[in-house]
Amino acid sequence: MNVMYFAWVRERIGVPQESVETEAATVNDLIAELSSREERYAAAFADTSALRVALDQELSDFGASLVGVREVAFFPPMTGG
Amino acid sequence: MNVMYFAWVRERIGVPQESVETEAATVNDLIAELSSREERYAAAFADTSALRVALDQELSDFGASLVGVREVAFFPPMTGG
Amino acid sequence: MHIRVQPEQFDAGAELNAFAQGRSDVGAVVSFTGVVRDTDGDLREMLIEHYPGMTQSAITKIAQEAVDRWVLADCLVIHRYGSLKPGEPIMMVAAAAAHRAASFEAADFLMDYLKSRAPFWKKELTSKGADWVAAKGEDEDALNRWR
Amino acid sequence: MHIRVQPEQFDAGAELNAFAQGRSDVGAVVSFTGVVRDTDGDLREMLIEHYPGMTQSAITKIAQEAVDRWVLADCLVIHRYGSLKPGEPIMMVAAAAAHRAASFEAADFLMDYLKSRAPFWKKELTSKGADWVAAKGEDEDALNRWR
Repeated sequence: MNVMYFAWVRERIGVPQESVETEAATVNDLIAELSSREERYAAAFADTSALRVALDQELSDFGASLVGVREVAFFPPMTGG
Repeated sequence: MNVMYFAWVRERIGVPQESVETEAATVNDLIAELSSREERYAAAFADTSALRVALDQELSDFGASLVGVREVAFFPPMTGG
Repeated sequence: MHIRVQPEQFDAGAELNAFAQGRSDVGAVVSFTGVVRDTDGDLREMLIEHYPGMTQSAITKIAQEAVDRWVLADCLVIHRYGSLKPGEPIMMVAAAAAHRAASFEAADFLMDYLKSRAPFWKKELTSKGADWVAAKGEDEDALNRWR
Repeated sequence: MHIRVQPEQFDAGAELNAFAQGRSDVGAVVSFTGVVRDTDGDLREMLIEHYPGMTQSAITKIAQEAVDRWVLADCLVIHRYGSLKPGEPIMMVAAAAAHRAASFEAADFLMDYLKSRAPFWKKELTSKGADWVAAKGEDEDALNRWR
């Protein structure tokens, strides 16, 4: 699964994207798994209310299933316009 | 007193402006006086709900006093923009 | 505040670019351009009459109210009169502010008031003859949004 | 529908002029231009990051909703990414319709959704360092106007 990070999430985790081997069933499970691996993930994911997630390039939510998903992206609320 | 007419009011009365000698106290009085003079005025002023009036280049109303007024303009509702 | 009443064509894009340039407090610019529409394909000409003595002062009053109410950095109003062809710009407004809400609301306000309170009258010439454009009740109603 | 996501500067006036030309059903064009603001006089650069795989499709979805909902003749969205200087345009939208209410509402809607639903993130570089621009609660609230 391709996992991408943008803006300060990217800076905190230190890479723009990475390939992750996981059996996580939901976005929340993936966050828990990554956070348990290394402190930089735990720091980035500490407050999910300050985060947004997209699954295969569509905005989604943290309870969503990862079945069939190829790309997960984490980022702060958007500030375009 | 200078009296001006715009759009279809001008067309119905037949002149864009004219000098009018009058003792009319209000706009309504002026309308009554002009309407009694000639049919073209009566036709133009028949339905004042379809008209607007400006006194010295400020929108006003038909009950307004003409004391000190130098220019009266009659026209249909504006359609700019 | 920039206000122009003129018979000549104008270039809306060039006006937009020239407007509110070089001001560091401007983050948002909204423009509106009104265009001579010819939905039925039968419009030959639009004639716009105005009340020269009143036009500039009426527009200035409306624009000043917008600037005061939304703390605009600047605003622009251009309105033509005379003979216009289908597809030509009739008028434009622009409002520049720090943030988008103010620029949108101010431009919308300017349009509502110019439509019903600036002394212009439109006449359309088609193959069927010449007709004065009638004011719409909804245009007068639109003013209630700002009271 | 015209949608462009690009690092290059663009000319808002030229884009406005090119947009919705030659359509006899267009009577009203509203444009919004977002500009890099430098109120404190201390901004060196604005960096805009985006999510390339998602940006075009997210904007297309928003623009299509505007076109359907307000029966627009056309709409335009341009958004930059990369390094921008104070005073430069960040993005613009334009909406063309028969009447002014539709063009105003559609442009306002486009801005509200682009602000909170298109994957862009702004970072400001000043003499004090680099800071990601925080989303405002009011930007999320603004979306409720359209539900």
